[in-house]
Amino acid sequence: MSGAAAAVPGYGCTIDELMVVTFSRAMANDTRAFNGAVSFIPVCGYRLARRTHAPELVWAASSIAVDADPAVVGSSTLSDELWGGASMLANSPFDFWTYAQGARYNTFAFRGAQMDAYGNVNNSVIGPYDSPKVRLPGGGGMADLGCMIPRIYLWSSTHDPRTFVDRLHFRSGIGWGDGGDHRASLGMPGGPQLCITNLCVFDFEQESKRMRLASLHPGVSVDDVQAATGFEVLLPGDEVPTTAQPSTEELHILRTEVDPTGARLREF
Amino acid sequence: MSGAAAAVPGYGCTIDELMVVTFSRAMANDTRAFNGAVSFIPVCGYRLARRTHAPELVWAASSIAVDADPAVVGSSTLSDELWGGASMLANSPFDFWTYAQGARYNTFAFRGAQMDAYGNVNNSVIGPYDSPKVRLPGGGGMADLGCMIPRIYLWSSTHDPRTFVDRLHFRSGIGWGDGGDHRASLGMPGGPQLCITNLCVFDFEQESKRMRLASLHPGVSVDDVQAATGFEVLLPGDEVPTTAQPSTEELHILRTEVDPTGARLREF
Amino acid sequence: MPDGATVALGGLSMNSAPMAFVRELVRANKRDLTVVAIVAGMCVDWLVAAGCASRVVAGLVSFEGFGLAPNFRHATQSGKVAMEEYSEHLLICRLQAQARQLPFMPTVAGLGTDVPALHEASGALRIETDAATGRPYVACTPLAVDVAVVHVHEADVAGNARVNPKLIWMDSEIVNAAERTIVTAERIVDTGSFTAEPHRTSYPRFMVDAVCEAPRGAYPTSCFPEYGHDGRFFEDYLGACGSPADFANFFERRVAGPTTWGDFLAANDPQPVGDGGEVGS
Amino acid sequence: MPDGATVALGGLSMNSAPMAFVRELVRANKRDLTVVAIVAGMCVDWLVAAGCASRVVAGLVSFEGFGLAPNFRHATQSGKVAMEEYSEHLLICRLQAQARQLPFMPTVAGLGTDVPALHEASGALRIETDAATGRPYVACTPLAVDVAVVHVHEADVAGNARVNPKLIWMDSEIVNAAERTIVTAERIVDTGSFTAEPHRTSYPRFMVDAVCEAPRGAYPTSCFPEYGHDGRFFEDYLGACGSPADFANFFERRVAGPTTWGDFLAANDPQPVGDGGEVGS
Repeated sequence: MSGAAAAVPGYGCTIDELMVVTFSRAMANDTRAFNGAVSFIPVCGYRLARRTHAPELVWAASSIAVDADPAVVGSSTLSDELWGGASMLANSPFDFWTYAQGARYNTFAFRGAQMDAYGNVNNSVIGPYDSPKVRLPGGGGMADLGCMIPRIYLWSSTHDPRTFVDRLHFRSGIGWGDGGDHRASLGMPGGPQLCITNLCVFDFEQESKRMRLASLHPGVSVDDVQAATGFEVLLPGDEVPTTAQPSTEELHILRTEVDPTGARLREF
Repeated sequence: MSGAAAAVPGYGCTIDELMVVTFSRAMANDTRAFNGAVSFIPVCGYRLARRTHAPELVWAASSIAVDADPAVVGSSTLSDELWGGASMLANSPFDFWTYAQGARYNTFAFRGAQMDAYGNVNNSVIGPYDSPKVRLPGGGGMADLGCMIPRIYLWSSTHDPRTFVDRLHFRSGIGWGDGGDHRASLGMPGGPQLCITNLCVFDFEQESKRMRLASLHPGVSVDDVQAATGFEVLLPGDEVPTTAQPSTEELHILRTEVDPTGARLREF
Repeated sequence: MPDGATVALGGLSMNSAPMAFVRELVRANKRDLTVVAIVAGMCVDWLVAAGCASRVVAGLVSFEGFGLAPNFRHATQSGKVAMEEYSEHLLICRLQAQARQLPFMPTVAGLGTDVPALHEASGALRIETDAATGRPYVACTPLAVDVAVVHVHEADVAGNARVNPKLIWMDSEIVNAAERTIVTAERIVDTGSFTAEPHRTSYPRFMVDAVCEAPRGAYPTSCFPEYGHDGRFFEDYLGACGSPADFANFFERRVAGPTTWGDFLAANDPQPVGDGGEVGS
Repeated sequence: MPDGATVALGGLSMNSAPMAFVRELVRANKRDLTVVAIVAGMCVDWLVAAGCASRVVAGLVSFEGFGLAPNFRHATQSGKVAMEEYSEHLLICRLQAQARQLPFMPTVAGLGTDVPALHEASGALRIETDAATGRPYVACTPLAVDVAVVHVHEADVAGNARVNPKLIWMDSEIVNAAERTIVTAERIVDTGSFTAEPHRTSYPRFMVDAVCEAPRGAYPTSCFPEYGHDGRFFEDYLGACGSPADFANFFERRVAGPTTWGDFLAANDPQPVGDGGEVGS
């Protein structure tokens, strides 16, 4: 089921590794995170962050297994395969959903089959809702957790115009909503922080809350990103930096401890 | 802390025993009950019923310990002393309150420092609410469970005009409310079935939902009951029967298995 | 379980679905079922494949990293089966409103998304504004469920039931909401097993209406901590979807055809019990 | 814990109250505390006796069969301490609304009683009518809690905490609602104790801000299954209430005076640990 990821020119690593390390570096020490289905990049990112700069980071595997430290990442990120070493197996309706509603967990990452400039996501249908071209799985907890969790991260291993669209066919989960103060006006905390793709890293422009290019992966140009993106990509005032290089130590820990079997490649 | 209860003339038992047996006989085999604090008569009644005519009866000791069968009844009916032999220790906020709200438990018994003709109870204050003569413990779960549970039973070991009053100083828990269809109009299931006292048994007249004399304990007259009751006691069309005599078997089981240490006398 | 019933299935995604019971629904050729499954996969796909389900009420249906649930996908795309889509928490809240006999359960889940509008016409969800604070919320109305089916590790004949080592997924929400509950159990045990460790009981006997023994009854989903999901089954299942004839053959041979549950397991040759996660059990 | 704080105490009636911590509040001479306790007894009476509490937010305060809580009774009758009275479930719903960041939690609890009207002026409770069904409900608004204090059996230094054999009372509701949580524990254990049995953890480290070791820390209330409540203490306490001087003497000698928790236990000579209920542990 696993694919292969391209090498990152000059960085001595592949694109999956660059994405995991970039995600990891965005995690502060006070991160309290959990993960849903098919979330290999974030899962590896949390695990790497805890082994490097964020030792206090909380990660609840599958939203259940607090402080889990499994030997390997398996074929599903929503299963007991990830629960080894946990200090608590939380109950879903009472523990997890209470902690989520109370923002005791402060970090969640999601990806959608479609994502728009405001970090909203669609995982429900491609095409008209009532007669869809593709019936996708459904948003699961996206519509819930997007509303409840203050620090939202997005990622995609398929940065192309089918994924990054100007208008979602359905909004399964909210990011910054309609932009500006829309999200805050609904009483929701925080909002999307970054979107990490196989081409670049976006942050969100402070006023409009639209995706803005924060860094380009080596070998990728602004034009490449714009061509792969169905909405107009905002640029920072200064020159766009290159995504920072993973350290030898980060790559070593990722390859030998965090994900020795390369489960993260299931996203490629 | 225990008192003594009077003998019942001609019945070969004391009044606490008559009350427990009468309570027990009111319990059908499909009873699913639990108990709160200082509820020795109902606790003994559930235990006796299960050992006689209602083997399938469910009783959750302290609302926690489902199907408990402790060797003795201790000094508190809201403590782990009662939990021996249980098949489940339920969690209070998630298990118990969900079962109560869904009327999965169908039977609850309460007593108040004051009770009125409609089976409403006061356990909050004697006197004006803001400057009470006596600050009572508070209603605890009465205001909740009175609304949720369809089969409500009341009891009192102190049948006197201070307890059975025309007007409560505060309504801590609802029985039939203002009477008539008031309770049903609030969307609540069932309502009070019986009130078992040290003098008599009341049921509730079908239209008005006021207490009506159902039976007199031996040696007690209608006038005795009226004199001990602060509201007008309704009488049945026919002559008031005498409360049925406990069987030798019931008394034996009560004395030797259900409550061998006489914890029920703490209510006297 | 009459045709047309609303049946809620336990488990979550690749985990702990009552597959043995679902297979019996397939074999009994049930029709017009409304299937409630908060986060589901194979259990829904079997019922859709066999034509048992006319409506799916769910937050998510997929095979996760293995792919989309193929029969669910095609039947909902063609309109043959209706998808009543919620988010996970909106569905939980509807079940909780039912269980607690409340007019609705409030939540902020779903605000700012397109999900609540799907249920405006039916009135199942309403966006309202709190009178005191002006804050918006979604009022989730009760969802009636005829029968819940959940898989557990141990049950006694009275209906006491236990999930090992702990009730983790959202099965309690469907049990609490349902009119009746059917439990399938890896093992039938004596009641003494429950009185010995009463704090571990997941459902008391009065919440359970029927118990069926079904060893490895969650296969091919997992039953933590005793066995994991069988990825090979998921791959074979998806691999057979190339043509309707191939799939019909696969479904008959590997799912619906075997007479007993034991025959079914033999046809699928699961790995020995004990190959699942071995965490904290 | 500043003077004037809102502190919620765990336990229920005669069971599992964080008495060692409450005694420290007494000894620290805290003032003007608002004490939230769903169903309570001795813990509230100590804080009232010592003049620490100015307001009690509760569903019930008593010593059960032993009698009324004497200091609570007299202080609330005289108006010295305010009683903000709820029912048990109305208070739980206010805590749940806070924990879940909802504008309110609905319940039918309290309808038809005099309890909701006590809170009409403050707006803490509102009787409302469901738009779709016309059914009345009580909207329970969030109750902010500064600090929750709960007693557990085992905790590690990171804050993971476990109640044996299972979290039973409503402590989780105050922990989930509180800004900060302090745990007192019978024993401090290694984190390995939690990773060995992660399904038994009651609170994860991120919900707990401080941990204090307090062996027999619930005395004179119970700590199931390790020890029962000490009825003799309750009787002695009530017996000393004949005169203010007698009580002051008793309270100094048996409660507030002993310097350490060990001194306190020695002054009260509890029965050996293990005399409590021995059920299912």
